[in-house]
Amino acid sequence: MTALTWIFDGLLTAAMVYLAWSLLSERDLFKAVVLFIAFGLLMALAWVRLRAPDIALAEAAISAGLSGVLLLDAVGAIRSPNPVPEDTSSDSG
Amino acid sequence: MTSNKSPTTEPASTRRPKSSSGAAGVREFAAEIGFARVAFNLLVVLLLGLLFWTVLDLPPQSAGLHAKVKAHMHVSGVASPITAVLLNFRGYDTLLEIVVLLLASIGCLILRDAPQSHPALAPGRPGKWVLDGMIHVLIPVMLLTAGYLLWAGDHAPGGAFQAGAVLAAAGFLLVLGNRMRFWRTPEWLLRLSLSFGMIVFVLVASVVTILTKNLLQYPENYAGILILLIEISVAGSIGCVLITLFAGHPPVTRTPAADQLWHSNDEPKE
Amino acid sequence: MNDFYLAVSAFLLVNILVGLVRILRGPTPPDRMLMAQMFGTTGVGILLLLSEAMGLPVLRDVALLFALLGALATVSFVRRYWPVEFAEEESKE
Amino acid sequence: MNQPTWYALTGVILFSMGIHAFVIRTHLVRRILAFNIMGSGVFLLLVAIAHRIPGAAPDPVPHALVLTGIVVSVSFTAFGLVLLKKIYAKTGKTALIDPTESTSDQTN
Repeated sequence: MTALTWIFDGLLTAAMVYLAWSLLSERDLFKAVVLFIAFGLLMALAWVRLRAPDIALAEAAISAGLSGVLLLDAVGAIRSPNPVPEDTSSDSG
Repeated sequence: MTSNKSPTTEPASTRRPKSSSGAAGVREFAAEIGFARVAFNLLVVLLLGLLFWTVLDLPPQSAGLHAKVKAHMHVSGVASPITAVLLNFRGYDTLLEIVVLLLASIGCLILRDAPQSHPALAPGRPGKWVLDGMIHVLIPVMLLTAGYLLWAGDHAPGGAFQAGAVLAAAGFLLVLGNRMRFWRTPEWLLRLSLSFGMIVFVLVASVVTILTKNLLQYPENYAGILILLIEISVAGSIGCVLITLFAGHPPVTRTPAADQLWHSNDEPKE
Repeated sequence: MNDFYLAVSAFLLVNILVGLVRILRGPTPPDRMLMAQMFGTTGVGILLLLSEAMGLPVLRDVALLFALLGALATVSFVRRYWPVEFAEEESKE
Repeated sequence: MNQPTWYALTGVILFSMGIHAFVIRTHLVRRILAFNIMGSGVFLLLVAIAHRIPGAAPDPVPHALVLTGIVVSVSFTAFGLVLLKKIYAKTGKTALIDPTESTSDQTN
């Protein structure tokens, strides 16, 4: 356990706690979601440091690929000012 | 924990002006719950202290189940201890997990109002060409990576979950690019693909239970091939479940202006 | 050599922390989204350095997943979040 | 104090922050985010205390449990967002209980 690993771990955990704190107290929903995507990346690094590459793989696929897409889609859906019922929105394709 | 800002401060980045009555209402509400909030903050700090103490008070060493897993690796049929735990030693966990995922997708499908109605198309105008290129390049690589992770799960980190997540990501990309007409999927195909993993898992479980008289105890010689069979079908089902959760419910909230804009010059190719 | 890799990855982590400023301040949503993208790219670098420093070759797979799926959140942003704003601006004119 | 303990304490802090926000916030997207942070804290704690065995390799059983937990939590995040979109489409609201909640996404 060298000083460098302590610096790395300290920086990583401090960044995780700070990111979680700011995303939970953030007023702008979009900002919170972007911070959550960044938090997922740091989580993957934390799994790597804990020597859990299986979980790091799952976390990488889920936080990079899935949860960002899902959350941005939902936030985009609920921010349009007037919702229209789905049966009126017919497509042309 | 206690330095949480009250909700009365206006956000700096707000675009739409809020009605004054709404802000006053928020202020009143905050005053009303002020005491409860302080008490709750104290409670959370207490919980934090308790958990800190618990973690620091843990014995520095504990035997764990590592030795047991290591001793039984030779009968598991795979070389990666985590895959062995997931699909052999604690196979029923994974079986129930598949059931839970299936329930989530069923919940999503129940919320469809009219399954026959046409899908609301996702907005297509911005970034059309770039997205087309991305789909052409990335989808084959993603499928290859999913296959690789499935194969690697036998002896290294990887496996059904990771492969399923990558498959789902490929599906998300297709949905975002209007290449996957989710609502055109025949109902029977949708149901089959969602439940395929569970069906295979339950079939294997029943057969080996009858043969060995033990729930999910694979015969030693066939364990590897059975686990591979389960992993492939479970990965596919996890991918389908996640795609259903993303695309099973059409984007319903769109402004008329946005509608007009999106349909003006971007008809998706069939 | 391991110390060197760790030092560089700690430096990249500091880079991520500096990039946080753009997420928190970034005047427009694309600024924030691009910063999340940069986090993913920096994360690939950190993972590759860590895979050498920690002697875990499997971390290259994690880096591969980040590189492969990192752009998905931005695609979702462009297709599902940004268009609403886009349309709002158009309808205001 | 060693490296896993350090991460375990981080997990505890994340869990506390998550449970705090989960109760305090009313906007459903914020609750889902808080729920995820809470889950991340729990997973971190579980994996970190799996390092206490003598020898090099960590205990694989908690790793497998956490892997299962992550997949379940992402699918329930997705399901929660589906419910949220449905609630918004039917009622125009983004919270369940707050009487002063407006449809704007800028509120608490």
